[in-house]
Amino acid sequence: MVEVTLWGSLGAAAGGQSKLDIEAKDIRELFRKLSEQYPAFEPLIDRGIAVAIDGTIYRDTWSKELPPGAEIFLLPRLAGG
Amino acid sequence: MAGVAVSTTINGDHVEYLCQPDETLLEVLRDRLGLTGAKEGCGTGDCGACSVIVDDRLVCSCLVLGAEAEGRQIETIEGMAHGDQLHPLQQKFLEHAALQCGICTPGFLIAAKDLLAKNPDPTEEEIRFGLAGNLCRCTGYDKIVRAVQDAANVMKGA
Amino acid sequence: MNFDPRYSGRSFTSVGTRPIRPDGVDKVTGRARYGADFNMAGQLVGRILRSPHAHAIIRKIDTSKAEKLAGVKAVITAKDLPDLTDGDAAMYDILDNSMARTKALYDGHAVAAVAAIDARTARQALKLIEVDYEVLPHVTDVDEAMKHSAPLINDAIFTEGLEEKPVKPSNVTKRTQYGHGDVHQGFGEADFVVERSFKTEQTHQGYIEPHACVASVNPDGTADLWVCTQGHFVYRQHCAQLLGLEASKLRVTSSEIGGGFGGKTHVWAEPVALALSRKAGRPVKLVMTRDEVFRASGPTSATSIDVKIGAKKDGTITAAEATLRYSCGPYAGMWAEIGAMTAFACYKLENVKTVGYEVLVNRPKTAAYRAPSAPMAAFAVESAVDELAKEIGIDPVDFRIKNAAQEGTRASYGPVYGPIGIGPTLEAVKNHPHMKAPLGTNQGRGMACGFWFNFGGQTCTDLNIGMDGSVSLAVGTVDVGGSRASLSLVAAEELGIDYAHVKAIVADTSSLGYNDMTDGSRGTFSSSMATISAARNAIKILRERAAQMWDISVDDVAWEKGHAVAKGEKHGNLGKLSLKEIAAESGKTGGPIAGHSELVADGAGVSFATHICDIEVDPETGSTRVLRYTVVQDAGKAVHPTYVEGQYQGGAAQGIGWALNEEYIYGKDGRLQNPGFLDYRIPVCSDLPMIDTQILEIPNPNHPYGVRGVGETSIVPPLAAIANAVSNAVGVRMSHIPMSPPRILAALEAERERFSR
Amino acid sequence: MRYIRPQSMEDAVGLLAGAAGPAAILAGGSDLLVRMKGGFVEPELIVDIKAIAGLSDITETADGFRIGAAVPCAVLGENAALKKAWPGVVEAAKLIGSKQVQGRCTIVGNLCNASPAADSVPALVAAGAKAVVAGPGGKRTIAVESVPTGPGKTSLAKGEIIEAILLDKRPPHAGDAYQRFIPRTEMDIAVVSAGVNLTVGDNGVVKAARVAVGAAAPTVLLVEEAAQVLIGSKLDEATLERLAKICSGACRPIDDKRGTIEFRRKVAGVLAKRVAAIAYERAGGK
Repeated sequence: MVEVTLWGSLGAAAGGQSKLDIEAKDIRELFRKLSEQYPAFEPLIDRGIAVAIDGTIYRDTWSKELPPGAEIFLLPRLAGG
Repeated sequence: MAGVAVSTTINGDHVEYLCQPDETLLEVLRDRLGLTGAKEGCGTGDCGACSVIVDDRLVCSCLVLGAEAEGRQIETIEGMAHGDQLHPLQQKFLEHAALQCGICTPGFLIAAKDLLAKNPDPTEEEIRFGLAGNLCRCTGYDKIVRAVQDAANVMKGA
Repeated sequence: MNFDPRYSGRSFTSVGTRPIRPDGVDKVTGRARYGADFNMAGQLVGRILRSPHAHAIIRKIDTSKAEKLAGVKAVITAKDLPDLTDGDAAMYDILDNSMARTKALYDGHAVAAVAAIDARTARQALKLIEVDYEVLPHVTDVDEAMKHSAPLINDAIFTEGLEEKPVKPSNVTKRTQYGHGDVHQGFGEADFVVERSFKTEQTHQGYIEPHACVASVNPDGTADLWVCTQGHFVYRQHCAQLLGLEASKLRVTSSEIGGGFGGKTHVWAEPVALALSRKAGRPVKLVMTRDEVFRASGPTSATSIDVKIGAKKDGTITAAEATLRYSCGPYAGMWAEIGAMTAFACYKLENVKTVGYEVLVNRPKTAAYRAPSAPMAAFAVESAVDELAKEIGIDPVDFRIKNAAQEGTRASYGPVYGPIGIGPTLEAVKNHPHMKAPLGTNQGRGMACGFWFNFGGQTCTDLNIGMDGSVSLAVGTVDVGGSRASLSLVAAEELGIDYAHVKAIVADTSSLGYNDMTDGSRGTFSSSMATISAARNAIKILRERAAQMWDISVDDVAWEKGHAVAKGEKHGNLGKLSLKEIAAESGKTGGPIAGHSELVADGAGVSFATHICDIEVDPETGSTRVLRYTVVQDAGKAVHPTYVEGQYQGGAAQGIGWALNEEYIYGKDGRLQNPGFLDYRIPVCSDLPMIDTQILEIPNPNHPYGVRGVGETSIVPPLAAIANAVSNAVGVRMSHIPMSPPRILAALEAERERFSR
Repeated sequence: MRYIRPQSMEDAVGLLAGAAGPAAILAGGSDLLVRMKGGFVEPELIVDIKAIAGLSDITETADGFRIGAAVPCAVLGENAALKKAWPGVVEAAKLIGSKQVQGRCTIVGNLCNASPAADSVPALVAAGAKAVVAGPGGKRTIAVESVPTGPGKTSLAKGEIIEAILLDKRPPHAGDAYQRFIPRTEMDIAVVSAGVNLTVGDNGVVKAARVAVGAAAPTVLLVEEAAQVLIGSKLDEATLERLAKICSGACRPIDDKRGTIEFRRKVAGVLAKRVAAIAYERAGGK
């Protein structure tokens, strides 16, 4: 079980919650379960969500493991120059 | 529109071409003669990327008509090195990494060559004002100025 | 893939040296081929007709006269680019932007295009196209566009992110919010509160090379695209989707790129060139004029930002709040959101709240520009931070050091930081001789901090070892500023050979697997990781081949300094085998030796910089001169330090231009007044001093060599550093960027007026 | 479109006078080619005047200097005698565009382009320069300030060409100067500008003065009142302040992408002051 923190505007997709407890071992499973439990997440995941694990931002590595006790923070997937 | 027949000298070689009356020297060099070293950054004389030397005078080739080249001596970036021997400015631009994307580089080299021909020992300020007609968006000019300074030193010693 | 990206402290032989770049000679001799330097047999010239109106319904386009003109081979409108985006909103916007479908949404919006035998004929043909417009009211200012009375740009857009679902459409596409704690309570604890409003005008990346491509579509469904781009794989995806081509049948070759800075990260006119070629049945070359680049490529947002920061007498910030409004052109973006995320990222804050509003305006589609959205937010925040330091009576550097984020700090955008470099850059600035240099009359010194995220992403490289022992490295990230040199150094380092024996090229989309584009400061970070991985894979094969040559077990072969070395006492009599010797035998030991790598380079690590600027202001004219400029930034590990310095200097110069003179100026008619380098004033050589750099190396734990992206952060601090310097020079706080002479003079006059009363 | 390079002024005038469609004179081309590129002009005939004898020369005569219409501005800066006599005119000519543009552009072109912001024109007006006009009806010599009549418009008739600019021989103790305000240090069009030309007596008192302000009205302003303030003075602080005030007051500027009305007004005065001081020093005043 990991605790996932949602960025400000994302909370709306989870019915106004800012933190969720999800049973997931990696990012892929996290996204799958989020989509299952909160269908509003699915289009947002398609548009791009990044996951910060203990401060390091992962945009694409869906196989990245979510270590127990780690701080998991969801962020929008950004554009750069 | 009737074509204008032009006979001129480019990088020491005799060249003849036919161009339209409103065609610029830059268009002639790039599209008719395959000399694509001069670049079009603006087409209005504001960026210097198309710099060439016409009869010892530094100009933007986008502000010269192809027809005007009749009987002139034109120097372009393609003629700057002597065979496999780079011009000291070319060598110093490489050593100082005075280019990032490199699109402005041919224009800068031609302008710097003209500058050093007229002022072999320029101050930093003279270099900066001398090259103010050439825009570079990558380097902040720092390494370009240093490369020109270094090349001037090498050329003085030569 | 069993690649371990973690940092391992090691000493370097090649990395950290400063050799000449592999593409250098081509670039100083004029041989390097950029977007417009390529031609194909039978090629036509493509040109685009653009809307002169900021906002207009396209009632009808009559192309019949143009089609009849001798020499015209194709005329297209939006009908020739049918919507194949299948609900993908972002791609639909890109499609509509490349050719307006029902409405022209800004001055310069493409409405039709022609392909003709030469430029003159094409220009003539454009004049023969008749477009019937119904001109609509327009809005170009970000604050005006937010008003309820503003002309509506897209009546299908309802503001996202509001608590209650809006019933009316709006130019505000999205509200976003970041932060933590309770700012109300935080301000209650403050002894000093500074509250300011700021505006920044729209700027352009100003790359010297206009967008250019040659497109060739064949009747059998195959196609080629030669183009200047920051990401040819991304361009392939876009074009294949918009044209209905199979991605693998569209080969995109990235030319040398004459600057991008974010502006060449998605397609603009390329789908039009392909559609023209498809219709004409011939290759089409399409090169934008400078006027078109300014009017119809992707500048950055114009912004309007309110900032409020409170602190205790001892200099501890108790709360920080910002409202950020960013224009995005006529299509929804996420620019305000990025501004809201980055605004306070440099600081350790208990209570912070940022709100972003993304605002549609009748201006070109906003694109990324080097650390997009961060410079404007930093301008507002760092200006306010200086004001607050002044009110408290504390040195601005010490104030920032006291409140700087550090490992374990919760970032204002959410997560907790790992090891970061803001503190070290501030300490370096505090101790820098620049900070102690004397200043004259009307001169002032300012400093400011900046933050940027940095990206990684999908990356693929091929490393092939020739039979002569030389190495060719094919990468898929476009080289915008010397990365081929850096990646060659990395390959040389890993293989243990000399840099001179490595040649790096940027491969086309048919020669290499997918790569994300060169954006987010990811080029060298990501491709160096993939290069290390590819080299390690090659080394594995080299060891196997050496084992064969020696007829021993591969487990007994190690790789040291470019040589296979037999380990263990029983092999004591075996000499070393060099890479060259192994390569020479490769035909007999199993064929070509190569290493490949396909990976996602994540963990780029965030980046911080602190800049110092000295400026002189002429109080009679408002004219400014930058006297001295210093950049201090963390590079993790500088692979090719000269090119790292180049990134620092280039970003600073762009920031200086933005701060002082660059701006899009729109007339009341909604037309861009200054679409050229004469009146869109990027800095010239005589405007700038030397730009000093100090590279800090705080290793990135998520890269084998500790590398961090370096490309973007350097544009973030200059706006505020210069505003702070102006304030310290002549005592006026400039709240509107650019700080052009008329704005500074007006501020000085207002100040004099205030004092004379 | 035709491109013709006549060998004589008569031929050039004849071509222009006889042109059926729009015709353009090409010397340096730094304005013409930009306008052609932008589609603002589409001449049917381009008459390149650079092959006409004498048009590419600067000659020093008993009366002063004659600067041919095809002399690039860079060449003005290379003429030591001209630079010594008319440093303000030369520095104005050398401010136009970049080194590249100066290698092509001419002061006659700058004058005939009739931009209120033209750099060389306020200096020429302050210098009292004259233009030699050749046309179908013969030659005439006119004051340069009578050439531009408004933005992009001149008093020249069809078939007329300015073949040279005349500058007087300098009396002793004379000096001129020109400055413009631009946001950058180079590569800009003047936001506002000022040129001053002075003659000073042995006692350091200004005997004669001409003051011109550019980019502050539809054409360059010759500010008589400003000249009167300078005459009889030693350019003390109070005189300079009055000069600034008069020049600011004389401006009839517009708001545009390059500057505001207030800015132009204020800075016109500042520049006039600064330029007058330089001209005074060059005249040996101090």
